[in-house]
Amino acid sequence: MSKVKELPGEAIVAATQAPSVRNTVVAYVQRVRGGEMGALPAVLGLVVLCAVFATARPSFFTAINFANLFTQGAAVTLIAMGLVFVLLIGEIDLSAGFASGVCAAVLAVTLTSAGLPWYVCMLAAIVTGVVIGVVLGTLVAKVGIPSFVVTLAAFLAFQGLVLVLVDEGTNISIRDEMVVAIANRNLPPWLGWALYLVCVAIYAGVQLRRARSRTRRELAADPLWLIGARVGTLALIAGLAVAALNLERSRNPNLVSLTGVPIVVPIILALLVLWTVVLRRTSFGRHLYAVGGNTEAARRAGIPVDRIKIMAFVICSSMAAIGGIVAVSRASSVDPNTGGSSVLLYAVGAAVIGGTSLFGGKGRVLDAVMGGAVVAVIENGMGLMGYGASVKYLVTGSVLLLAAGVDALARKRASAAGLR
Amino acid sequence: MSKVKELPGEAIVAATQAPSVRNTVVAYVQRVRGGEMGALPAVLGLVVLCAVFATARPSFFTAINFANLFTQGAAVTLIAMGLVFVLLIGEIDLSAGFASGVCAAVLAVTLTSAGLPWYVCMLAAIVTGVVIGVVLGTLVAKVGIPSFVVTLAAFLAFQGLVLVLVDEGTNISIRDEMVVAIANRNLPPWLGWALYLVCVAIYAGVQLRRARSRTRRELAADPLWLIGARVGTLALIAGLAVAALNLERSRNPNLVSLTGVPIVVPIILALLVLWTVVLRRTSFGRHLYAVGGNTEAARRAGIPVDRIKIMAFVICSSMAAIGGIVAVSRASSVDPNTGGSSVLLYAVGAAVIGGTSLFGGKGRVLDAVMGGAVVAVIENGMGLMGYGASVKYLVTGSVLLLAAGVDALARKRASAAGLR
Amino acid sequence: GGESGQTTTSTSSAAPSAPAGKIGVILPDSKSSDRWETADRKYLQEAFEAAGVEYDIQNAQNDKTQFQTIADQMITNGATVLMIVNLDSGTGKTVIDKARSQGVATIDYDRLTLGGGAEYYVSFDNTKVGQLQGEGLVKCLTDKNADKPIVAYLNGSPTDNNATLFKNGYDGVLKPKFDAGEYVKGPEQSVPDWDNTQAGTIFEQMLTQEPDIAGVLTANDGLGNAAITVLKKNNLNGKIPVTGQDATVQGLQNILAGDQCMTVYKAIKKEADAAAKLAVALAKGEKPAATSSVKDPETGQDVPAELMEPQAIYADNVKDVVADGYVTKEELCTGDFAEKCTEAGIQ
Amino acid sequence: MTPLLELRGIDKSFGPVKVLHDVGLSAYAGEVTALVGDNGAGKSTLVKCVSGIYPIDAGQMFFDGREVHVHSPRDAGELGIEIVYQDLALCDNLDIVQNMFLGRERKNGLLLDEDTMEELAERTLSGLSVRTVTSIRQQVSSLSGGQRQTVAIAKAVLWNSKVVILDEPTAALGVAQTAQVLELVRRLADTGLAVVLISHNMNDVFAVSDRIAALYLGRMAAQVRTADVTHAQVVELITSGRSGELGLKNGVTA
Amino acid sequence: MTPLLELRGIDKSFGPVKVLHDVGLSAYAGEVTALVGDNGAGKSTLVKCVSGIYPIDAGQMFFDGREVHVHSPRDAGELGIEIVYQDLALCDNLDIVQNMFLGRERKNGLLLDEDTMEELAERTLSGLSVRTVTSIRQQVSSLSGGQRQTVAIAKAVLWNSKVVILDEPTAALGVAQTAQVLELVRRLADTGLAVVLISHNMNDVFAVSDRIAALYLGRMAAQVRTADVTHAQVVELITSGRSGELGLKNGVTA
Ligand SMILES: Nc1ncnc2c1ncn2[C@@H]1O[C@H](COP(=O)(O)OP(=O)(O)OP(=O)(O)O)[C@@H](O)[C@H]1O
Ligand SMILES: Nc1ncnc2c1ncn2[C@@H]1O[C@H](COP(=O)(O)OP(=O)(O)OP(=O)(O)O)[C@@H](O)[C@H]1O
Ligand SMILES: [Mg+2]
Ligand SMILES: [Mg+2]
Repeated sequence: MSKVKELPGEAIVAATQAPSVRNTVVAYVQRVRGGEMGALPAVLGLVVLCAVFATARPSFFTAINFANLFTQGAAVTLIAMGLVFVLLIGEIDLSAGFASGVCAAVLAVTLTSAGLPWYVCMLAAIVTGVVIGVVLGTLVAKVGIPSFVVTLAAFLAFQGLVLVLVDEGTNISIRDEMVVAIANRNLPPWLGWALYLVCVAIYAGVQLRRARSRTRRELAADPLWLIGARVGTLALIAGLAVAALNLERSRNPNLVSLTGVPIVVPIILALLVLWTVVLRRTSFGRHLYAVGGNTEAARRAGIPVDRIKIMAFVICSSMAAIGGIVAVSRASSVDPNTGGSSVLLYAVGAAVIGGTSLFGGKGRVLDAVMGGAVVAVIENGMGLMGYGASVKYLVTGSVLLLAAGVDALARKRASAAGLR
Repeated sequence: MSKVKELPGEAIVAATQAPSVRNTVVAYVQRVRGGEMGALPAVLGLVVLCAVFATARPSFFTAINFANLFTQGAAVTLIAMGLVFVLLIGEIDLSAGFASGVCAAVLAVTLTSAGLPWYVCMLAAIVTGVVIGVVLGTLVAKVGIPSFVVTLAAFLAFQGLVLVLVDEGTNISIRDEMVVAIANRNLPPWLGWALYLVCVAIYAGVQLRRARSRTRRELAADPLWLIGARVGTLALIAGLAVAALNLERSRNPNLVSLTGVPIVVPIILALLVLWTVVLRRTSFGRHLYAVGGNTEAARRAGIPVDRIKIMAFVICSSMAAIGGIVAVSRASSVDPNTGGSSVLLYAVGAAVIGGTSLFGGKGRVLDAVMGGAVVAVIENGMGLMGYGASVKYLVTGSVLLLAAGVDALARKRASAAGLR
Repeated sequence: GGESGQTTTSTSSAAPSAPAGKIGVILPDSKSSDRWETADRKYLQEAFEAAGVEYDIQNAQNDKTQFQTIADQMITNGATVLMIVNLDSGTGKTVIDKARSQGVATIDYDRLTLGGGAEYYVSFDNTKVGQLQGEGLVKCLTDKNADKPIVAYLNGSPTDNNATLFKNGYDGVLKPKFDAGEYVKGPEQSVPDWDNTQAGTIFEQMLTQEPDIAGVLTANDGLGNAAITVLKKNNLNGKIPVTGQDATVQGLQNILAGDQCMTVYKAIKKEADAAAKLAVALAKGEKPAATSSVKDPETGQDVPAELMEPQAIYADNVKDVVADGYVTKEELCTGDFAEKCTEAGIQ
Repeated sequence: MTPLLELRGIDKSFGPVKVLHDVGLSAYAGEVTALVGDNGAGKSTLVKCVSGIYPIDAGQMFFDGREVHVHSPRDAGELGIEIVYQDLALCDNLDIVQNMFLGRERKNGLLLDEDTMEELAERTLSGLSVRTVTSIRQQVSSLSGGQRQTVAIAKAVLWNSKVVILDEPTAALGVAQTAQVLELVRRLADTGLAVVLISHNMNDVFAVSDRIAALYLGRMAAQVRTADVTHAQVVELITSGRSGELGLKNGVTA
Repeated sequence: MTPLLELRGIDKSFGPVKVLHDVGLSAYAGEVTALVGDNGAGKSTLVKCVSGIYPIDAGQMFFDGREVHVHSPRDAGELGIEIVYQDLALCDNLDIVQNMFLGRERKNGLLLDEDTMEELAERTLSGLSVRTVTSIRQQVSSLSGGQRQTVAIAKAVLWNSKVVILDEPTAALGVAQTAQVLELVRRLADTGLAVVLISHNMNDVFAVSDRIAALYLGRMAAQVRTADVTHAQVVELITSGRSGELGLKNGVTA
């Protein structure tokens, strides 16, 4: 054992000293120039889109249109949030759109034919989603059929199922107040502000506690001013949004008042927080990334890969169910097209535009929300432009490309510098 | 340099001795058991499907239905063949369906409004496909937008383009004899047999020449009996097919005679041979596999990755154009739905069922043809069953799953044994 | 409806002596309207059963390729009469030509195949449907004493030829009014695939862009309901008339609630019965005469035809639809609507 | 003394190619067993059979005297067998800490206890002479070859396992790091673990091992005590499968 | 004598992390230049800058006295620079022959000349002591670590290049194969090529190299003739950046 010499183990350069404002800003700029931009390109794309539409149609920047945006984009965004989980593990779910249709039809049938109370019906819809997810996930993970084929088959079968559920094509009207409220009613203004305060307070609390605990353990922690800046930005943007949504937007304010945050907004926010915590702060989330990044490495690390895959499909289909419920609420009806046409493509598109990789291992739920916003703004803006069908398709395609192009060019620098 | 010793370089175990019949068969069985099954699972899936449909509906096994199969599946198969190239490099083309619609519309417009001769119009359609491919490929390879987003945008834009070309929704009838003939007329029986003989002769010739050249260079070559067996099998199956297609299949043979190989069959065969040669016997094909298998390794080997990607999109869109021409021929008309609905999903499904990987690097053009056959048989068989709308969707989905399940279970053994 | 989930190929034991052929029917889709699967299929089935002929009814799911495949398969299966609702004239003509070359007789059901030359044509007049919608909207606007109302269009699917025919119909009524300055033309958009969800977004944006819309011409009840949902959100429902088509339960309920102005009822049973009668006759080798004829604009030839009249439905004649048995009282008069049904005189 | 890990008569084929023939191997607690063999001899395949990545065609595996059946790396982990694979198998999209605790994250209730993991990871890594790692929150895709290898080793020794198998752990390491790892290997054995070390470097093998097992073309040529053989003898065993008395009796070929 | 390949003042950062500082390197025709340095010193990064995989932030590159700009591995290949990367970068879905001729396939008219390629590949490989490769038509995904490395080396030496850079080529190789590769390296230099060899094994470095360049934390610590230094001096240069007279003047840290 002559060769084994004692060499002093050098400690890793751990930046335990609190960084100055200047250093942090410089480092951030360097990171951005180097390509670690996070949500920046998506935000950039959004800003460009909004500017274009606002110039073309001044009504784009009105309180009512701002409120419309949320309800219009909600269903696609919710489905996209679920799809992120399936995309994260490198699979695809083509059936998410029609799965939302099936769940919507279940909601409609239990609500109207069976006449059950709304909460039972929603539960039934979500349970349907879970069952769908278990079946799809099992076929992919255990039987080993490629997810594209499984979900293509499901895509077909679910169309049939929706038809069966809605009696071969009838259009079921939903008149239950609670269900209709989700996408069509608003929170009272005071509740909007209360929720706002609670959210900002919780965010600030979590950030502070985290920093304190890390400082105590002598690990690199964010300095107080940085946390302050973050909380401030959030408070400002969210505050502006709540204020805008609390403006009167009724056409006849004397006749009827229309103010407040649409009910879907807190629902989306709650799910966004829930899934973000699951992905970033639980071992299940960690395992999802691992399976998507390197399935073999995950398996060797003892992760139950099959179970993780099934869970991803379950989450995807349940979110599709929730998306279906919101879609039903918004349309106040269910027909065989619910969840069909472009819903799926828009949802996957939303996730991908936000920065989720189709090859797995990369993506955040926030991405889906950002991408969903891009898709919603495009749809919303195009609706205002009032083009004919053909021009509308052409322009929508080009605008989508534009938004993605901004993103791609921004990221291109990064990979050119050797950072991938 | 004391450490450099001369050690005898051992030669690689090159099986230059001609293997016996028994050895070859044993090795094949071992390979199959070990999981290298090639097209076997797809063939198995096809056999199961045919058996099911033939029991349920005896008319499935009639000459006329056999002939129908080819024309019914032709367009999707052609598009799937092109998609293989894009899937091989790990990209996707969602717009292939509508690209075929755009090219079909160009064909229709040049043919009817401009009144040009059919060959000019077909050329125009194919050139349109090439241009589409160049644009898509450039956006993906040079600008760096994910292909899912680029082709989703194109999917939307092309729908608009088709609408513009066919004047916002009118329906253009095609009456040109040559164009209509492609999918609706047959070769005279003698020509069918002549083509058959030429094909078998060429196949035998190529195989023999290859074996002779390898034997001359003392490389492992296939023994004569194996070549004989292969050529024999091909001759038998193709002979049976030609014979079946040359049977009288008119319902009123006195009124009109209906015999011969449908004209699309030699077209598909020619393209199958062409693309197979390109993929397996040219450096371009080799580079496609390399880019799909490991883009970074390909780049380091000096392969012009961007150019290869663009070429893949060009081939895909051109094949979509050819698929569009066949679809026009079959429908004798073009309308805004041409290339829409499920065309794209069926085409990608065909490629994937055949064994092409969505992650790139794995796939053959023959796979697309086999997968296309599965899709065509399902559609054809379901047409005979006469189910209602909803049941048809449900059953089609399940049958697709069945076909893919056979395949997956067969391959499962392979990966269980550590062969991936 | 709802009994169409089964195999519909069947033989009646009580077949009459004549060696009747087999009838194949291809329906177009199940999503643009529920009529095909819930009404047409049911009525045709009943008629064929009664006549004791073999039949096979399939739906092409709005897919031209499938449409042709089904036609091929029906001929393979031995159909001697083919009754088609074409998805477009091109594929329709290909199918008819192929059928004729095989000695199979054809009937154009509901939609005329231009240049096809089928033996018979049985239909409602789709342009007439649009015309009724236009007239209905004018009536409702007049009832509301609207002054220079802004009228928005929510057209059907841009890829559906029928949507174009409907539009020709209502344009025929409304365009003169726009030209005369009585009405103002508001935003107009087509709804891809007749998708109600997209229709909601499209209409919401129309309303944002043009808040003073006073009337909406929507091409069917589903699109109408989408518009009504948006109007409800803005508490404008009932104040702005909306049109429809198909006399669906949803549409009729919206009419009873006062949210929808009118719908167009097409007595599908009559249409189906007429078509079935012709088909059965053809299958038995007869060639009955038709009551009228339609000129094929492409070939200039007369096609023997049976044409049905669509009917406009307002709140006061909803009861006609129920009386006809197209919609049952149980379906229509649920919950809150029981009272309204009584008001409308529905027994 | 019963071996802690014992393999008997392991056979493994990939399709038509037989890679392992009737291989036996014993690893004792408190000892370092070096597994040597030429390129392609089957060393890594044997390791992957032990961990359940590859199913074996025939043969038995004993752990602490009991026969065990390992069907997946999960099973191996539960037995207390920890492995550093030659093809490291790290998740490129995760950072160093995340990779080190993959599959065995520390939790604080339902949520991950990132701080504890970060502390532990840093402590383990700094004992392995890793420098120039900017941050242990760096993605492993941006690490140098040697840094990746160090992370994989650190990952494996972080746990209280009973058997540690290292497949060419020092191949990409620098002089100082190699020394550190060899010392670690010795230390692990001295605390009572059974360590199996695969290496092509004879100096390293002789420096730390107690026993040497030599694979030749998929067959176990010899298992001897390190003290009983010379450098040259082992090289001969590796390259020709026999050396005097030792080794395979007749010239076997694959 | 002008160096065949010369680098001057190369700087390279990844985002905020500066990996190479003002690095210079010369490689002469007919000589083996060993590039040594600790894990994470920046050796592989330097190689990737030469081949155009990473763009450099500052600095110049001279080839045969002319300044050249390399933007992609294609450019490097056209200059006659051939590289074996540490992370081998083979296409797992291709077989051995296909990988070896990737990007430079032999053709027979338009079609590939598979037979010639197979012959050439077999000849090159058998000179590198590869055994137990069942068939050179095997997919590289099924190769052992050492076999993969041999394929990568064989691929690089198959061409008539002017500069060959090998990044830890013998890391996964067995005793015999290592000897074979070192001999090959010497032979290449003797036929007039400039060879750059990266290795952590001092024995190998001293066995074949003519010059030694030592990187320390991204800075070039020293470039010396192998004959002028001892084993211990080089290890000191690697681990601390200086050794007596030699090395960086003041204690620089990353
Ligand atoms: N999945 C596989 N399919 C087919 N053959 C394989 C597979 N994996 C390994 N082999 C073959 O098995 C033999 C043993 O491989 P193994 O990786 O175990 O060698 P090793 O002893 O670890 O070599 P090295 O020292 O080069 O790492 C090799 O000839 C290899 O080509
Ligand atoms: N893409 C990248 N992004 C960020 N940092 C990187 C990247 N690639 C390398 N590095 C860092 O650059 C430094 C030098 O890496 P390099 O691979 O050149 O080292 P090396 O000298 O080859 O080490 P080894 O001997 O371990 O192979 C390392 O600290 C590494 O973490
Ligand atoms: Mg190994
Ligand atoms: Mg390196």
